[in-house]
Amino acid sequence: MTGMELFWTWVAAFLTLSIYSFLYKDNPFYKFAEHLVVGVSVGYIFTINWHQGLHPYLFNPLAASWEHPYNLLRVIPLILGLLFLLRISRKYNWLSRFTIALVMGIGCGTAIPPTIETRIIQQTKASMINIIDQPSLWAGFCAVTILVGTISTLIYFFFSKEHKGVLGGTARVGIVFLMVGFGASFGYTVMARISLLIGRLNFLINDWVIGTWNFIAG
Amino acid sequence: MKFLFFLLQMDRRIVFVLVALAVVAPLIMPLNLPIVVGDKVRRLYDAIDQLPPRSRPVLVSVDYDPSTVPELQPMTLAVLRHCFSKEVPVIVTTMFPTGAGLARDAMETVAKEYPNLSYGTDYAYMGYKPGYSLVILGIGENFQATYPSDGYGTPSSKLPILKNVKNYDDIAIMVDFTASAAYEVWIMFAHQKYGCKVGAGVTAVMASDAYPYLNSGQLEGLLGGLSGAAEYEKLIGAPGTATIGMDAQSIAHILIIVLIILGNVAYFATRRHREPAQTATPQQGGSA
Amino acid sequence: MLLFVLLVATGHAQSSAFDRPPAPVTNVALKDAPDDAGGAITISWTLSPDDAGGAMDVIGYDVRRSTSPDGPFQTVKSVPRGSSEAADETDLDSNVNYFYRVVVKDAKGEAPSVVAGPVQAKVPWFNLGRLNTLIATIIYITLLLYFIFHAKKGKKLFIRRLAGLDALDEAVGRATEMGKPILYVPGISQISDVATIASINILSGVARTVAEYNTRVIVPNYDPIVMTVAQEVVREGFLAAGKPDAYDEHDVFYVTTNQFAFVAAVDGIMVRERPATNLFIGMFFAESLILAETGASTGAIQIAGTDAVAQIPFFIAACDYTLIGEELYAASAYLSRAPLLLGSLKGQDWMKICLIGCIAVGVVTLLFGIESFRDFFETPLMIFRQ
Amino acid sequence: MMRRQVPLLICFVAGIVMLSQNFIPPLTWIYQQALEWARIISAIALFIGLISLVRVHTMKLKRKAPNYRYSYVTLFALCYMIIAGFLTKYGVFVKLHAGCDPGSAGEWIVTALEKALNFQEIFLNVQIPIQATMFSLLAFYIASAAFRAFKARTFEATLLLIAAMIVMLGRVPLGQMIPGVKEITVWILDVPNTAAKRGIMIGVGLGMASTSLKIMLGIERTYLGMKD
Repeated sequence: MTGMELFWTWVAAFLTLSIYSFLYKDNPFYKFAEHLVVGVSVGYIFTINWHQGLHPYLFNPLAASWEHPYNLLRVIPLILGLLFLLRISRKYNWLSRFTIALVMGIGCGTAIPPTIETRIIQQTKASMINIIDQPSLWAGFCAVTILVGTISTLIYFFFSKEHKGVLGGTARVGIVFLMVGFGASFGYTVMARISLLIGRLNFLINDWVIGTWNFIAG
Repeated sequence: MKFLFFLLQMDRRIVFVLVALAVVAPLIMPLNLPIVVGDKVRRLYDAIDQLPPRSRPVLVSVDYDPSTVPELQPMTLAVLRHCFSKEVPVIVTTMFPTGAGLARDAMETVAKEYPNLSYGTDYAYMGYKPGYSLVILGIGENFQATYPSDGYGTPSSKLPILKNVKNYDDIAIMVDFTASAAYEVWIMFAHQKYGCKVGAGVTAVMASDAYPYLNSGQLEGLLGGLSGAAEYEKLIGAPGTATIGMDAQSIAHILIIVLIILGNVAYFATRRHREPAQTATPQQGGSA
Repeated sequence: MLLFVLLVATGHAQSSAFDRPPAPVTNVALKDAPDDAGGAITISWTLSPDDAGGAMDVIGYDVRRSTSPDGPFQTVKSVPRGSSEAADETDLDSNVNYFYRVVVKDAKGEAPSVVAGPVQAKVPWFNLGRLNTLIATIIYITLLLYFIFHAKKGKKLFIRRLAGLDALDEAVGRATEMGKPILYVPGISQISDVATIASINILSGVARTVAEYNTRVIVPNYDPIVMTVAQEVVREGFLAAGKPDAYDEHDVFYVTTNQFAFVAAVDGIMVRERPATNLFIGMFFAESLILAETGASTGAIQIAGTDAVAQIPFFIAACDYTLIGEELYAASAYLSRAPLLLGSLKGQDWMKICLIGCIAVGVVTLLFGIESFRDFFETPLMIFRQ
Repeated sequence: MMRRQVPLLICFVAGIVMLSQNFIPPLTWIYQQALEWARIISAIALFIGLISLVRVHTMKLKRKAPNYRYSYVTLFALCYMIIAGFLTKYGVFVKLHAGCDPGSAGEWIVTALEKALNFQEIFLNVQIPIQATMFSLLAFYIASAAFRAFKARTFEATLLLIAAMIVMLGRVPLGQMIPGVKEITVWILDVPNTAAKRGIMIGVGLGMASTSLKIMLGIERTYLGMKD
């Protein structure tokens, strides 16, 4: 480890501990780290955005539009982007609506078919199982349980009818499935979160403490 | 009774200290608890294990950033080690700009352990290409046009491993490691559109979301979180960081379970001794 | 060793096969790839006898293409041994005649097949592979439109209780009493994410209530476009409540487009401004629990709503009320009670009935061994191919 | 008219075109084009974010709001990263290098300056560790949330906490030593969990598609700041 690397390791360790200090309570170290990371992240995003967004997708193609007149189409998003910037003007800020409307139209129109395909059709298809032709009685039971669970969960999401009678009963079965599912997700997630802590502790112990020790010792 | 009331109103900072202790202790004193391999991990292992040496390459995409390294890097390393030990060619890519360094690190770490294999013939690193789903689609159309050069700047045409790689037809299986919905994009395009086999290694949180894809056959196999990585390490017989981490996991999980049980004991034992107003914390609304 | 096994297995008589080029492939068939965006031709053939059995020394096949039956032919695709199909997708123009030959290769040489063709790559005007999606889309849109127009006629429509939204007024009222602001986080995603739009719709309802109660609403943003829209919506809310001057543009602001830097800042707002009510509505990722636990520690009433399946359990654990999945999309209708929106909810419910019906039919037909109904949901083309 | 009808019309037309290109292969180029447009627009939109951030913090400084001193940190970090980013990423130094004689004092200064800016180092050693540490706070919060909220108050709450406890046990080697726990965990994850997720997914899909349609049709228009 060079002296410079050691310096940066200390910076990272200091900031790591500053964030952890928030667990005790809000304090100047946390406030400093928080304000620092906001500034650094926006600055970084801005640079990357310019370098990897505006340059390759706007400036370079427009500069080359002499050879590729087709690229001139990109003047349209440029204008729309500039209209969007009129947000800051009190008088003309309504012009930014054109841009927002276009972005929304593109987003919504593009979203509908894939949403229907992957979230609705695929999952509906996956629910169609042959409940008799299963390797074992147990597998058959599981298949039926999934079927009942999917349908009752779907019924829980009925909005236009009051949840009473058969509908209410089925919706309640749906809630049972939802709760078990949520509990399972929660329990399942604990491991991932502990892993993150292990990762940070590994950094503090190996890179910072042992690293510094090794640097001083030799 | 006093203890129970204390438990009920315990400052959450005490919980924080307990969690920290539970994680640090096993890191210093490993317990070496046994590991049981699950079916989902074994499916991915089998899919790779059955490939003959010098088969069509495996495509590994490192689609995560440093924040999820603790969970995802061990599994990336385990899968790479598996491929390298079987002499199955590997192509490493990333769809995340921040994944580029991680992908290269992982590949170079494993490559050092197998000096008999050479870069360009047995493995290659393609680097980061912006465009995300467009890149994933691009590979399906023409691999070399999507990646004219590798991550070190060498023209792809000079890499023997890529000679026969035109598109997904020439990929034995692709394995995506991610903490985002990237694996869904791979399923949607590489699998649905081009019929490539897709396996995934995801963070433990994502894993339960991925189950429907596994059950519907859209995923070949699935590694979930650190335990998935530890299981894979066991399958290939090379215990690593994931195996050590699992000890800390065991203690931390038991701690949380004990806390929940204590909390409930205190809640029910003190119920009669509390004013009703005290229990009237806002409840989850009717439905939940 | 391997060579030896091969020799034993194939017998001495064929060992001479190693010295000659492989036997060519037969039955080359060409087809315009059907379910695509055009520009692809599928070439299939019967394996070379030396690949399927025989000398077993085939390396692979080259597919070569030309615009004339006499050549010159150029390799457009190479596939490994054992493959009997390939798709050519390289720079095909529509309405041009193409000719193909498949060349089998081994270490000693190669053997071309007879020329097949002509074939044209047509760009179909409709992607048959998405027929099922199209049908489902049409059915769904029709249902929605039917009920929306039905609602327009003024029929009173019912909507079931959504506890989280009933609590909204109370939560805003509490903030007013305590003289503290309300925090509204519209998720961390772009405006094109439908969950964000649903959140914006809820924000517009919240903003009006907030304005009526003379309370402050703080809206930190992850995305600049979402911020712009949120500003517009909040200002409109204050305008509608007749208090345009009470609106402070600096309360709806941009923080950063970085997940955890954003969370660090919002955590800071929660412990310093101490909002009485926190609303987390929209698309959330891992940060959900960081926000909700910090909020819980400040004693705020918290209402969350998201369609991110993985995050719902954490909101349920740490918040007082949670809108689960589709409830998030019903919220806009619930808050505004606008008949058109309520009508679309009814359409959604009818689509659910249709889907449950489909599942039932699928399960029953499978019991009788009929798979085509289910398969239609997977690849509608199966029906045409049969 | 211009302010209200035209944006709604733009949204409708864009929506219909994007919807239909999904089924009509000859139109897929529109999709590619639209993706690029959206990318360009959001790249330009970042300027608005930047302006907002700077405004908020200069405002705090002006008003001497509580903790206003920390705004200096944000503004300084922001300016530094933008300037350093442009200098390092834009080959300004490469040009300077070319202008200096090799081995001259000028080149030495240029090299030193480039190094001293530490653009990438700041990203790697400031932003990344803070991000990772914020993320890891979840290890503590998931424990405190479980301890605080998982009380068997109602039937549903009991189901939630029992499922959570079993899965927690079944996830770690220590818990898996209890016979049956691993099997039950796998069952819970594979059967009721899959069913619930599938139900939610279908519901969400319906909600998303319906909301998208309502926006295209202009029924849902609050996002334009319009209420009817």
